[in-house]
Amino acid sequence: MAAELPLRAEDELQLSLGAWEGPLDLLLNLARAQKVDLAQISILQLVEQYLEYLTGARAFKLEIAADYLVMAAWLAYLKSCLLLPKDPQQDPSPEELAARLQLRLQRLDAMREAGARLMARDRLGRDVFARGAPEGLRLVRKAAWQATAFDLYAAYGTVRARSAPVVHMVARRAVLTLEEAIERVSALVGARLEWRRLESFLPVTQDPQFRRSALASSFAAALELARKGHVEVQQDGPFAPIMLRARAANMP
Amino acid sequence: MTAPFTRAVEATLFASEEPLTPDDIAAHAGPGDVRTALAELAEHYGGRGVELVERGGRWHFQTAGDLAHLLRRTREEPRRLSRAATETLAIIAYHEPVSRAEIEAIRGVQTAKGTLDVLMEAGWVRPAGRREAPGRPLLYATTQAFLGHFGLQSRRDLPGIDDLRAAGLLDPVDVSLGQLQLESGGEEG
Amino acid sequence: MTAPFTRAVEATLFASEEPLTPDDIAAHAGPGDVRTALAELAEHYGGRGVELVERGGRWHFQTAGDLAHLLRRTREEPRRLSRAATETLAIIAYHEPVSRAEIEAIRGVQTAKGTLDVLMEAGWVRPAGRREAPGRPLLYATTQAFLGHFGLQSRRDLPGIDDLRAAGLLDPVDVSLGQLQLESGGEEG
Repeated sequence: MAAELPLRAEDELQLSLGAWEGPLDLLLNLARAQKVDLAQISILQLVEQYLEYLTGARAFKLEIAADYLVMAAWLAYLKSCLLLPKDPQQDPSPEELAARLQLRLQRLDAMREAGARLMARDRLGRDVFARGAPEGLRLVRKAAWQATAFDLYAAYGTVRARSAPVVHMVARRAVLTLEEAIERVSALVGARLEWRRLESFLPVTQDPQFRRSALASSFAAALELARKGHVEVQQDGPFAPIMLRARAANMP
Repeated sequence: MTAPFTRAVEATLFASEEPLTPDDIAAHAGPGDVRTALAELAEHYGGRGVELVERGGRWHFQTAGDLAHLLRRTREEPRRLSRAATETLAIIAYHEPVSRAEIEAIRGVQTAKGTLDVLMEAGWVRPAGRREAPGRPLLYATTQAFLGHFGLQSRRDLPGIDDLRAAGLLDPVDVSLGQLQLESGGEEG
Repeated sequence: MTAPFTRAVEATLFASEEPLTPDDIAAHAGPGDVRTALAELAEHYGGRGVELVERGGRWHFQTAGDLAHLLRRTREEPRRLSRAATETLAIIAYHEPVSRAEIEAIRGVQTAKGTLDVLMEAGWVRPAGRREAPGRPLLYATTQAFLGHFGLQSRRDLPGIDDLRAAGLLDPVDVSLGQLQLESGGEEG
């Protein structure tokens, strides 16, 4: 947007829109040109100046960005409202709108001023300096390991238990395997031709778990021996005793 | 004779690469009354070529401001901020936490992409959560390093902040009103 | 009240990134008697937490020598020993001196390198020479600090060790087909 144009020396403000950061910036600079406190500026005069400025810019065939024209239209509207007889219905009133514009200009001006004051302070690294070659501080985090005596012994017990598992397995589980049952039933039934109850083939035990296991494997053994033709199995009805005897044809 | 603990605090602050909180100091200097030691040191260094200052709850030594003319010539000028960035920084500092829309409402122009980036890269501005309002806009605030760089003990030290607040110039900005009345689609210059 | 020139010398030395000769100092601090200012500063800082020192004709500030330990502080953070580390420690305690391969054979799992490091960092385990066997494996044993931490007068106090041995639980464990066997000779050492 910046334009190199032959400007008349008496121009107070350069007719270069590129110099402004938008319409509000231009307005603020025009307001400052009134050389009074921003709270005292004449909004009407400001509107005049803005519109004149844009007209001047147009006369130099400058391209004028849309936002400058929008502002111009709004200001022209504000101006007409301020000059016309008051309409009590209008909300917000033209005076209220003018006051808001004034406040906005004051706000921007205040922040511009504040920025300049900040930049002018004694700044670290430009005006004041921290130590050039600090030794530096180090905070080393060190783990304070914690374990109790109980943890230690429990861990050792765990290790030992893990490394000697076989011993426990055999001692704990009371089971008559199928192979053992086949051998036992086969030996006991021998060549007897009279019927005997399955339970009579079981080993004597006080352990109910082992007895259950022995009963199950002996029953399976009886079925297996019957399949091979070594024994005969008979049951008179559901839940009746299971009877077992050697098969006659099998006799030597 | 300086008290052993005060010496320890002095040495810790001298050796540190960064401003330290009293807790940081205690972690190195050991048990003692850090506050009292700091006050003692600040007084001792008052008027010397080096002084002890507090910046946002952190303490550090720095050269006295009135000696800037002697020291400045050896250093290259730190980053020069554009007018847009300077204004944006001031708006954030005086209004924080503040949204981008609020910054734009005050400045009357859209904020160019790089402006906030430059301030964050310098370590002076940080995102500070979101406002619980429609759109949940991201908010910006200044940092510890901002206070340190500009020599401010806290935000209360911002030049003229009390007067500006009293004049109502730091009141919350009505973003919607601003856009309605002074619509500006313009780019930043 | 410190003389203005002395202040300037003080600030120059403080801000400098390297030790400065009197000529360097004069170039910054302006006209004045650098020697006198240096002597004044050296005396002023004597006995403080910071001192002005000369090394080969160059001057600089440094933290007082007797406070150097403050610059590096260790902070202890309690941390619970992992299960793997506790098991390893127990095995070393009951079987020492013991090699890593033997520890692994007893535990039934590989021992991470870090596990032994942790135990040594804790000060409970130390290297205890090498076994005169193929590969000369490094041996580990417990320390005095181990006994102290776990409230033991000696390793004889480890509870149940005799019962465990009687039950055959402390018998040597085969390592790769029984070629390596745990030594029990040094056990009560």
